[in-house]
Amino acid sequence: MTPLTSYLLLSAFLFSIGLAGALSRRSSIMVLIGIEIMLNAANLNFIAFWRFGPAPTALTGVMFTIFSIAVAAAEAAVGLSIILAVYRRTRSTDLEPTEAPHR
Amino acid sequence: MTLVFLILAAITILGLGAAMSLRNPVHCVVGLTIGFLGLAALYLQLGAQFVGLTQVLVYVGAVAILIIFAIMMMRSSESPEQQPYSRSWRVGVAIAFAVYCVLGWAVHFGAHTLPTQAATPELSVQQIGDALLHRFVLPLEIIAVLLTAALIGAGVLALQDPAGEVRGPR
Amino acid sequence: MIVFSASGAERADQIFVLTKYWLMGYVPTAVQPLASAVLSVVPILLVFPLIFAITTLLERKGLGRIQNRYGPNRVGPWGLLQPMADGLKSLTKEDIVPDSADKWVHLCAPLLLVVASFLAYAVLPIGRNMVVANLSAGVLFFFAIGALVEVAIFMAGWSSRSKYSLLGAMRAIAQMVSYETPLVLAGLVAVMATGSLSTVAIVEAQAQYTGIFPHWFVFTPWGFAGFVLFMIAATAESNRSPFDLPEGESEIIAGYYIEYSGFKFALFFLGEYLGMFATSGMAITLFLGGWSAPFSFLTWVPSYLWFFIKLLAITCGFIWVRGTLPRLRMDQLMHFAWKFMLPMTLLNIFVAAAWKFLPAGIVRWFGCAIFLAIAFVLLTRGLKRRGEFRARQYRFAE
Amino acid sequence: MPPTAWIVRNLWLIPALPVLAAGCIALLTQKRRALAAGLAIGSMFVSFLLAICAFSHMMLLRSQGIYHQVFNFHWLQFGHQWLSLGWLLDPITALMLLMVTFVGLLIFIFSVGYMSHDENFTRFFCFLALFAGAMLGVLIANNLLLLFMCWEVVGLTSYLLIGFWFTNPNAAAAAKKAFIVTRIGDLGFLLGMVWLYAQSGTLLFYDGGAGAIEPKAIATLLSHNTIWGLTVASAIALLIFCGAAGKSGQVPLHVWLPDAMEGPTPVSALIHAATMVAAGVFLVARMYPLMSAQISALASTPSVALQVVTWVGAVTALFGALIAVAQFDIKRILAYSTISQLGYMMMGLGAGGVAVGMFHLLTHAFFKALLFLGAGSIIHGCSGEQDIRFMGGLRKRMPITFATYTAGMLALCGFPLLFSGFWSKDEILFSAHSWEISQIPFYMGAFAALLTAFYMTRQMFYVFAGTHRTAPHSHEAHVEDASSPSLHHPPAGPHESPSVMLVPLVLLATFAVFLGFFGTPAWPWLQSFIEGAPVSFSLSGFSTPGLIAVMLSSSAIVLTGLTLGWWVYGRKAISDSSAHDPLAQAQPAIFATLANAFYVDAFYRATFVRAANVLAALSAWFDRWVWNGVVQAVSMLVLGFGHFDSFLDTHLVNTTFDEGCRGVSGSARLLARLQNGRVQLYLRYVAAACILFVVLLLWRATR
Repeated sequence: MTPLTSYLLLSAFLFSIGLAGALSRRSSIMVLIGIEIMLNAANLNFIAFWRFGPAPTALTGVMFTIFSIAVAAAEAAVGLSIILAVYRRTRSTDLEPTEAPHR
Repeated sequence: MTLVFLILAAITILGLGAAMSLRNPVHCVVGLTIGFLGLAALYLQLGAQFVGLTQVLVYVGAVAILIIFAIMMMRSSESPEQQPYSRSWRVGVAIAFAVYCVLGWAVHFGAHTLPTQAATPELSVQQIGDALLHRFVLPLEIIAVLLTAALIGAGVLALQDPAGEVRGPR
Repeated sequence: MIVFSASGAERADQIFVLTKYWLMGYVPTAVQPLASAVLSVVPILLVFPLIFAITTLLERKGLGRIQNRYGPNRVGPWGLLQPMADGLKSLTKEDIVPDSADKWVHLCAPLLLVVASFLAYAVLPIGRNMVVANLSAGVLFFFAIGALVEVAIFMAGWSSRSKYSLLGAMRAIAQMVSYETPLVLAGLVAVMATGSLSTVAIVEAQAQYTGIFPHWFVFTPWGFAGFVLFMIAATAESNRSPFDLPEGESEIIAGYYIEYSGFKFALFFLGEYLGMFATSGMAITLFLGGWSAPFSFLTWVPSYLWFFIKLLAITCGFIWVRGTLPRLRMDQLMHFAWKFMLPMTLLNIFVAAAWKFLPAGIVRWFGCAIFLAIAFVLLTRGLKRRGEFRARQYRFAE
Repeated sequence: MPPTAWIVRNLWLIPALPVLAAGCIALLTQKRRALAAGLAIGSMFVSFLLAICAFSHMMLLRSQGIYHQVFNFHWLQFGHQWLSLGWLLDPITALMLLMVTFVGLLIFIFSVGYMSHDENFTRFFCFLALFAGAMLGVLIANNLLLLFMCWEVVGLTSYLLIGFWFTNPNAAAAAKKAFIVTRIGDLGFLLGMVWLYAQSGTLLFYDGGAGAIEPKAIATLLSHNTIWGLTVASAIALLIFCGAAGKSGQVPLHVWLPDAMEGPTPVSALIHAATMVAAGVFLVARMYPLMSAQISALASTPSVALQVVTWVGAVTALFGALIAVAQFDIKRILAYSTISQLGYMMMGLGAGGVAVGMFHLLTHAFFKALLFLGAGSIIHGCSGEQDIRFMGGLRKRMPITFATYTAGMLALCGFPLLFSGFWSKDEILFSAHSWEISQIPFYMGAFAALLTAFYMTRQMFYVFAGTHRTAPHSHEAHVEDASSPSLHHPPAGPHESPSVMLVPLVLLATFAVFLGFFGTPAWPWLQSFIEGAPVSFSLSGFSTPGLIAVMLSSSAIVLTGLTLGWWVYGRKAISDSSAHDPLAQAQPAIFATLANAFYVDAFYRATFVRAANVLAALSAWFDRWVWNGVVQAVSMLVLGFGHFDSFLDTHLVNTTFDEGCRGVSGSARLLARLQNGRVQLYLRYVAAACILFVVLLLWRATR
């Protein structure tokens, strides 16, 4: 298999790792981490495509990655501060109540 | 499919996997850091030096530290929480796995269309700078604005008291 | 190979490079990259710990003199062998790991710290043609590695499960995060002036002479300001007094490595000093012209010697500062970082940019200098008036 | 024709600056008093400088024998013709600009002192500046429409300013009154404007021969006739004159002007002395070519419009003077005298032409502003007192005010030779005299002059002579000055005003005295400036037949009036504030009539207002009984339909609908299960959906 394929598979795997975490962790921080991981997987894709793509001089992939890194940083900051604010009100970062929600 | 790639991929997968699966949040962060480093190494190996170093600078230097701080402030670092996974975590994992299968299938299915030539592109920081300031200057500006907004917003959010009133920076 | 046809001076200058190539001649081509890597890394691994040893002695002596006492003077002539004794002691001491500690993280922290500190040297040009990896984004690499140090410190502080160490780690990280920004921004002016992120290029840009004087950036207004700011930030970055709150003996005994003992402790020490050397080296590279000689008629002195002389000078400066200044308070520290350092560095960047576009000449020099001076005065007076650095009124009720 | 100069092209700056200042002030908070005043005064000052510029330029043009210079530009297009606006610089514009900016500047400065205690200081200056801007706009407009717009803005601002202390019901009522009454006049104005546009197809005054008041258009206007052999030109002129009459308070639309005294005194000075009321006169002067248009057949007799103007003016002059005799409120006296003086101006315009009217306008602007500001200073000094019966003995208390006020008073009376009022008024009388069809107006004017001298003397003696008579009742009666100094520091008897108020007074006084010498028969500089005859100093100007006689007679009249005033009021000082007016004792009936201003207000109330009420009642009745009935019927119909509908509803629609609802709610209940506020579940749905779609796509692709 070509190296590009392996990179794609790797990034897909990382993506699903992040997704699994985001879907199955309790703590909202962990969910945030998962999302970050997914972003990174996407970045890896970009870089790989740029590297193996027909026109590497276009730099599009690299630029996209740089920008998405910046966005991810901002997202982490805001997300964490939101989580912090929430935590200050309800003393927990859990996404689902500990006891079964009664309805 | 070189040895280096395999090693780096293994490191990354292990790190991120640990980050997502360990019980203790701090361990998770450490794993995350390792994973990020692995990714940065992958970028370097792909010839995207600048991006790789930026990855380290931002993710390890900023994001990981940020998360650590958050964990510290929520004091949930002292004792590993009782049940770190949601009650129906299996579903989540299953869905994730399904996603992976689909993606894998997609990759496999489109493999023959993928470009194979790998002429190592010579990428200097110079070029990136030029591109940033000429072709991508608008996104750059927008990102700058976004970061500023995020900075302010994060500050305001984090300064909020449980009482709700905003405390000054001092 | 520039080096095979060379005058005596150049041979003296390039001796290590020559030796390296000479040795490389003996290894089979298959492993040559590996060999060359080893050959360039090993000397660093040897030299800088040695300098660390010397520095500890120097520091203790210097501090002793400043505090009006003899420093170590028992082991060997004038206590010259003191570092060796310290090393042996730390090796032979028992390695205590707290019960509740997180063993693995506890173990990894010092290693990571030391490794990170060593990694930083990869891009420092120690002499002409003497750099391990001439990355096109060397400066970026340097600062990126700096980020690892924080992680290591956090691991240390958190893993030993002690309030003191945790507090120390928190403080250290807060401080390093706040001072990393000014550090990078202060260093940026040199990059702007050179137009390249590669340390080698930066040094070579400074290694030319007009008359007998070199083109060191420190001789320009923004360069000088940048250098001073960079050194302040570096002091904070390497947790040295007066910014040594994270390990202030009188408050939190040794901060994040309070729970460490024996060799790990020594590793921390080593890591810290290595970090200090690394930042000093970066300062030298960015502002003091790296390995270039201070006068054109001194170029016959081997370049690496110049580098180490400058390093020594800066280290002495560190020691002097440590012996002289009292420790800051946390809030003062933060205010200083965000309300003084950051604006000044930004202004400095602005000035550097203006410098690039102004016509060369004495007018430009004085103009930039006056601008910076006025900015500095205004900023400081403003901060004073707003009482940013007033004595804090403590509220014991809390 | 030389190229239009910079000043002409940028004439708009003069009004624009104050308006801009007003805009800025409007954005200020109430605290920024100094800034607000500074902005207003500064802008006014710059406008003044520009006005000087324009004036000097006009002088230049005159020396080249050019009467006016215009700058026109297209504004908007409807159909395939452009409506164009423009600036106009001609002698009267130049003069008026100079006058308005200068007086306005002084008044602004004065009001800094006068309003110093008002908490709405900034608002006041905002309005003032806006007013000044609008007024200047009226002056420079070269387009009747533009003039009309600015005119309306003037009306609006005068409304705002009169009602400045709107908490006081009188003020609010007065403001409304002023607004409505002037509207009545403006209606005529609008009609005239539309007619003019319909006839001549343009509203520009001067447009290089194609303007509305240039010979060509006038000729066309004259060619048509309306009923009673009235030429279209005259008809339009009369309609426009309605607007002028409304603005400058000519009988019968004068009723708003006295009430407008409810506003702060600087406003009275600015609006009712210097500028706004002058706007009407200015309008007539501006439209003079139209007014005076007369078919060549009977060129000897003046046009109908001019006759009407003259008569109305004369009547107003007499009317105002008569009423002024019997007033007690210091400002009301001045207001009525303003009315009568405006009458003079109209008369002058009608009988003597632009120059005469404008001359009196200018002089009057100065001395009347002076008088009003003096009154303001007096009121300020007497801490809000306005009734002259409760003043007295102020000569020693506020000497400077006294001196300046005297100067203004003498100027108003037209004291021979020395004071500006004399020359201007004298010209009017002379022109009226020398015009055979206006003999009666001449005598009316002369009598008015006598009365003027009389009531001014009366006022002087009341206010300044004798001893101070404090009001028996407290100041609460004067809600008008609710925010004037009286409430802030207890009245320590009358006191001289601050210098910021005195300086304008002195300045104005000097002008009030000397301005007259620009238009003496010996040296008719002003007339020549406006009408463009060569000017030279020669005493032969007096040798015009009848002039000396008229001058002597008017001087005699004035002196008589003064002595009469002294005889009635000055001989023995008024000691008691409750004492009746000597005239009132002599002729109570007449005095009462005059005091109530000939019951004009009452008359209007009895006729128009009541008629309006009756009409309202009538329509109300119609509404209740006629229309309501119709509506009732319709609603009945609708109700019937409604019942039918509801029947259908209950039996057909509802059942099905309920079924539908049940279904929906059931499904909703199902959906609600999914919607349980757990982020991760949502994430899962999203992921699953993504999977589905990707699979679908790939499936399609593989096909």
